[in-house]
Amino acid sequence: MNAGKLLSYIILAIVVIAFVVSIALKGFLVTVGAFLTLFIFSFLYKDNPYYKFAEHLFVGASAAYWMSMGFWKTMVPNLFGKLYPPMVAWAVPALKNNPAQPLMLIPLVLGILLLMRLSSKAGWISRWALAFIVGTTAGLNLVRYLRSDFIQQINNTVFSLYVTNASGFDLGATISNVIIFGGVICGLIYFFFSKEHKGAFGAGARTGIIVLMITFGASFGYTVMARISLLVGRMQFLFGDWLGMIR
Amino acid sequence: MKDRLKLVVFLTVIAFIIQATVAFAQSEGETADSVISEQPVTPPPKPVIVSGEDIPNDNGHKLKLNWEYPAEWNDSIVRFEIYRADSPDGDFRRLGEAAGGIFSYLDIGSKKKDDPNYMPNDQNLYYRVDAVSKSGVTVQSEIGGPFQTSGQWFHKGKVPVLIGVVLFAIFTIYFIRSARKGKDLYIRPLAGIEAVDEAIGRATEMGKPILYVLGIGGASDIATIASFTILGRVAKKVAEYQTALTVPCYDPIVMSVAQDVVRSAYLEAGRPDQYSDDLVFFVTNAQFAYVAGINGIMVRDLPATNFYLGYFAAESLILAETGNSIGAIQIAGTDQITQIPFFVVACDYTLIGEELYAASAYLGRDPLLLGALKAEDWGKAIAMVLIIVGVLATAFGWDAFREFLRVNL
Amino acid sequence: MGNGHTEHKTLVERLQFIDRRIIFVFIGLAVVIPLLFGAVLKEETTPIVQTFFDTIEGLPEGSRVLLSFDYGPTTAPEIQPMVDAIVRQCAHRKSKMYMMALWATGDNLTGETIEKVLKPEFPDYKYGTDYINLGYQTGNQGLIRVLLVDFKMMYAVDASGTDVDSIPMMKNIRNLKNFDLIVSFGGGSPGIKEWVLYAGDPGKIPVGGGCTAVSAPLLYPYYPNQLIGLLGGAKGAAEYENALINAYPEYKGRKMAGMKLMMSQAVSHVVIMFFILFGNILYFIQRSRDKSRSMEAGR
Amino acid sequence: MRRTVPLVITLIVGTVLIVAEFVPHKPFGNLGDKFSMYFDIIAVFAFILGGGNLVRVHITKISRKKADWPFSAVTLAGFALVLAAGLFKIGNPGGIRGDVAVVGSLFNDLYIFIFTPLQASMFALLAFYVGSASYRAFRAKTVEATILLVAAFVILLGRTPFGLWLTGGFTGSWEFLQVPNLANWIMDVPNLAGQRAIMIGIALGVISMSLRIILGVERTYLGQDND
Repeated sequence: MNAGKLLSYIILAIVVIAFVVSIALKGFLVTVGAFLTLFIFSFLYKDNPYYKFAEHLFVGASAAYWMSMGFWKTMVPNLFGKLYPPMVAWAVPALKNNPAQPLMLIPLVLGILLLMRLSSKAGWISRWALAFIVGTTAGLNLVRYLRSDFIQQINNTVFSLYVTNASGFDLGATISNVIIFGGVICGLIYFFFSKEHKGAFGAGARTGIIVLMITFGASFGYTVMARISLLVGRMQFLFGDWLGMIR
Repeated sequence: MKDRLKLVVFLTVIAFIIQATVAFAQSEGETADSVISEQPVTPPPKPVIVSGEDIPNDNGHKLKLNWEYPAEWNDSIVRFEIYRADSPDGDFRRLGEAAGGIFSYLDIGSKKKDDPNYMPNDQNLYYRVDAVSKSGVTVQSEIGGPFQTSGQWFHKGKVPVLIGVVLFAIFTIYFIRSARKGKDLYIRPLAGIEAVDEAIGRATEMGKPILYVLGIGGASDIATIASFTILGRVAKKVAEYQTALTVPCYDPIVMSVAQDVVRSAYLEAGRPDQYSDDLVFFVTNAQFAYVAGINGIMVRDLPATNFYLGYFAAESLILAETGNSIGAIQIAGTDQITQIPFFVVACDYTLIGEELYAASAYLGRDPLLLGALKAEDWGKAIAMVLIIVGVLATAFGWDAFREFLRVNL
Repeated sequence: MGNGHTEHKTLVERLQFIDRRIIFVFIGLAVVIPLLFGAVLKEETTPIVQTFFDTIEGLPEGSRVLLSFDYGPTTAPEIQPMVDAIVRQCAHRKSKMYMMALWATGDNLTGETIEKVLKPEFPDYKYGTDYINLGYQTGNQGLIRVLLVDFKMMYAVDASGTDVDSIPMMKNIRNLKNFDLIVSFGGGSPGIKEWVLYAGDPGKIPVGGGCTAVSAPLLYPYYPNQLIGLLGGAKGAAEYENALINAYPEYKGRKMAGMKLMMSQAVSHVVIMFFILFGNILYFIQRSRDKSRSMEAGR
Repeated sequence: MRRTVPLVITLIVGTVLIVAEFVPHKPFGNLGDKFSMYFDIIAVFAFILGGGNLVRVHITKISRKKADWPFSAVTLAGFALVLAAGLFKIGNPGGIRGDVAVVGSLFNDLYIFIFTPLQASMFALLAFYVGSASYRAFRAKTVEATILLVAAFVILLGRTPFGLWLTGGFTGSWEFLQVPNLANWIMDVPNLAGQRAIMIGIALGVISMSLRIILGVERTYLGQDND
C-alpha cells in the first residue's frame, strides 16, 4: 500500500468520524447539508472522490426532482386534468369538476410524437413536434423582440441632447446624454458585419469597442457583490447553523 | 312681532338640537366628521351613468363604465357599487366597487359561458351604479345602456411593429434572393469564428477531446437554435479530423436535436460509423447540477477545446474558470447580456450577442445565410437613422416622431 | 549578481501566475473572519430605500400588506435580510401580512421566515388574524392577472390546506385592490417587474420590491413612478436595517444580517482589488524589465 | 415528405403566431399563451427521453466498469430515491392525494437538505471564481483591457466605504468625482449605452433568425439526414 492510498484512507476515516460525531451533536439533516457543502467546496482545491460523490448525487437527484415536478405540476393539472378530468381525479380531487377541453389533444399528440424517436424506424416523426416548438418560438420571438427590444430601445434613445434644469443649462446631464447617444450609435457600428471597419466607420467601430469594454468591466464589477453574498450565506450556514460559531 | 319672536325661538331650538346632535355624534367617535359634512338633510343624489366604452385593441369582454357625481358629495360617499345585467329589467349582478371620488370602473368579464361573470361580446349590456354614503344610505342610479363590447381584428397600437415585421421580411427575402443569384457579399472577419478551426486542430494534435456545451436554454431559445447550427459545423470538422467530441445536454429536447445534428454531421463527413449516441447525452435539468456535472467532465477528460455557445446564466463563470484551469482553449458566445462580461474576461474568444447568431452564416459561408446577415445590417442602419432623426426631431421640439415609436404593450 | 537577477525575475513571473487557490484562500478568509467577529458595516439610508420604509411606516394599523416570496434558496442570502427587516417593521406597525409565492421555492422560505422571525420575536401575532401563509401557486404572471380580478379563485385554501373562508383575515379580500401595499421579494422572473406590470399599474396598487444586486439596475427605471421603493442587494438590506434601527431603538446595537453581509462584502472587495493592483504592478515590473532587456540585446 | 412536413409546420405555426400578435380577436387573441402552454406539456414528455438517457448512460458505465463507475451508482440511487418520493409520493403525509412538495413530505425534505445545499454551494463557488478571474484577466495589456480594468475597478471601489474615504474631499461642483458617484455614472451612462447597443443587435439577430426559421432557410435543427 503506497503513501497516497494510505492518506486517502486516513482522510476517509476522518470524514466518517466527523460525520458521525456531527450527527450526534447537531442532528442528521444539518450534518448532511454541511458535509455536502464541504464536498462541493473541496473542488476548489482539486477534483476528489468527495466532490465526485456530491456531483453524482446532485445530478441524479435533480433530474428526478424536475421529472416529478413536471409530472405533478404540469402534466397532471394542465394536460390530463383538462383533457379528461376523471382520469386524474383519484389523485387530485380538486380537478374533478373541471370541464373537459378536447383541444388539449394537440399537446398530447405532439408529446407522443416526440417520444417516437425512441423507435429507430419512426424516429423521424418526432421532428413534427420539434417543428411545432421551434415554429412557436420563432413566431413569438420575432414580434416580441422587434417590439420590446428593437423599437422600445430606439425610443428610449430618442431624447433631447441639450438638457436644462431649474438653473438653466445642465452641463453634466447634457454630456451624459451625448455619451449615451454616441455610445449606442458606435456600438451599433461595431456590430456591422458586411462593411469593412475602415476610415471613419472604423473609428466608430473602435469607439464602439471601448463603450462595450466599459459595459463589460462595469457589469463584472457590479456582480461581484451578489456573488460574495452567496458565499456569505453558505459560510453563515457552515459556521452558524452547523458549528454554532456565529451568534 | 309675536310671530317673529316665535320664529326666532323656533330657529334657535332647531339650531340647538342640531348642535347637540353633532356634539353627541362627535363624542361617539370616528363617524363625527361624516355627519358634519353630510349636513345637507337631502339624501345623496343619484349617480348618472354617462358612457360605457369598449376597450380598444383587445379580445372584447371588457368595458369601461363612466358616471358623473356632484363633487361636493365626494367626502360623503364611501363607495360606488357597480351592477350589470343582460336586459334593463334583468337580474343585476354585483361586479365590484369603486371608491368615493372615482367615477369609472373597468368591468373585466369572463369569456366563458358557464362562468357567472360571463360577459358576451356584441350584445347589449345594462349597468347600474349605486352610491353608498357614509351613513349607509344607498342611492341607485337610473339604468345605463345599452352598451356593447367587441373584439378587434387589428391592434392599432402596434402599427410600428407591423411596419417593422414587413420591412424585415422584405429585406431578408431580398438579400437572400440576391445572394442566391451569386452576388458576392463581403463580411468582416470575426476572431471567435476564425479560431474555431485552429481550436479543433489543436485538440486533434494533442489527442484530446472537444467539449461542446449548449447552455441551459431549451430547444425553443433562439440562442440554442443558433448553437445547433454551429454544432453541426464543428461536429463535421471533428468527424473529418477524427477527434473525440462530448456534448453534455441540459434539456432532453435539446439532447435529441443535438443527437440528430451531430449524427447528420458525421454522415456528411463520411464517417457515420464514428458516431454513437454516447457523444451527446443528457446530464440533468437543474442549472447547478448541470454545471457540477460538466466541471467533473472537464477535470477528468481534460478537453483541449471548450465551446460554450447558447443560453447561459450565472453558471457561465464557473464553466469558464474551470475550463481555464485545465488549460483549454475556450470559445464562448451568448445572447445573455449579463453573462457576456464573464465570458469576455475568462475565455479566449467571445461572440458578443448578435455575433452568436451570425456565426452559423460565417461558418457555413452559405450564401442564403450571408444574405440574411446583410439584412440585419440594414436593420442596424435603420436603427441608427431612427435614433439620429429622432434626436434631431426632439431638438426641434417635434415630439410626434417619438410618439409614433411608442409601442403600446 | 546576474544570476540573482534572473532568479528574481522568475519570481515576478511566477507571482503573475500564482496558484489561484491562494486567491481562493484569501477570499474565503475575507468572508469568514468578519462573520466570526460579528463585524458590521452601517449603511446610510438612501432615498429609494427611505421612501419605501416611510410608506410602511405611514400605513395605519391593520393595513393589509401582501408579501410575495419570489425567490429561492440560492439568492436567499441576499434577499432574506430584507424580508426579515420588512416583516419586523410590518409587525411593529400591526399590519396584516398576507404571504404568498410566485416561485415554488419561495414556499419553504415563507415558512422559515415565520418560524425564525415572526413566531419568536412577535409571539402575540396570531395566524389567521394577523398573518397568513397562502403558499405557492402556479401561473407566474398569469396568476397575478387572475388575483387582480378574483383573489380566492386561485387561493381557495392556504398553504396548509385550510379553507380561506374560515380564516378571519381573508373575509374582506376580493382581489388585489383590497391590499394597501404589495411587496415582492425576488430577483428573477416572475418577480417585481411582473407585479408592477400586471398588478401595480393596472390596479393602481402601491408596489415595493427587494431584489438581488444583479437585477437592481433593470428595476431602477420603475422608481419612483411605478415602484414606491427598491432594495437592491445586500446594500439595500443594510440601508433598510439602518432605517429600522433609527425608528425602533430596541434594535440598536443588534447585529443585523444585512449589515454583517456588508462587512464581508467590503473586505472581500478590498481583497479582490488588492489582487488586481498586485497583478498589474507585477505586470509593469516585468514589462519594464523585458523592455530594458530587449534594449540591451539590441545594443 | 420527412423534410417537408416539419418545414410546413414551422411555416404555418410561425406565421399564425405573428398574425396573432396583431389580432386581438378570437381565435387569435391568446394563441401565444396557449401554444406556450402546449410547449410546457411537450417538454414534460421529453423528460422521459432525458431520464431514460440518464439511466442508460450510467448503467452502461457500471456494466462496462468504466472509470469512476461506483459513482454512477450514486447517481442512480439519488435518481431512484427522489423519483420514489416525488413521482410516487412515498413519504408524503397526504398520500397520493397530497401536494407533491408539501412541507413535511420526504420529497420536500430531500429538496431542502440535499438539493438546496448542493445548489447553493455550487452557486457560491462563483465568489471564488470572480476573484481568480479578475486577478488573471484585469491586466493593462492593451487599451481595451485597460478600459475593462478601470471600469471594473471604479465600480468595485464604489461598493466599499474606501471609495468615499479616498475621494470625500471632492465637494461642491466637484462632487461628481467622488467614487460612488462616478461608479453610478458609469452604470447609468456608458454602461447603459453599451447594453442598449447589444440589445438592439440581439433583437435584430433574433428577428433575422426567426425569419430564417419560418422561411425554412435555417434548418439544421431538423437534422440533415434523409434516412
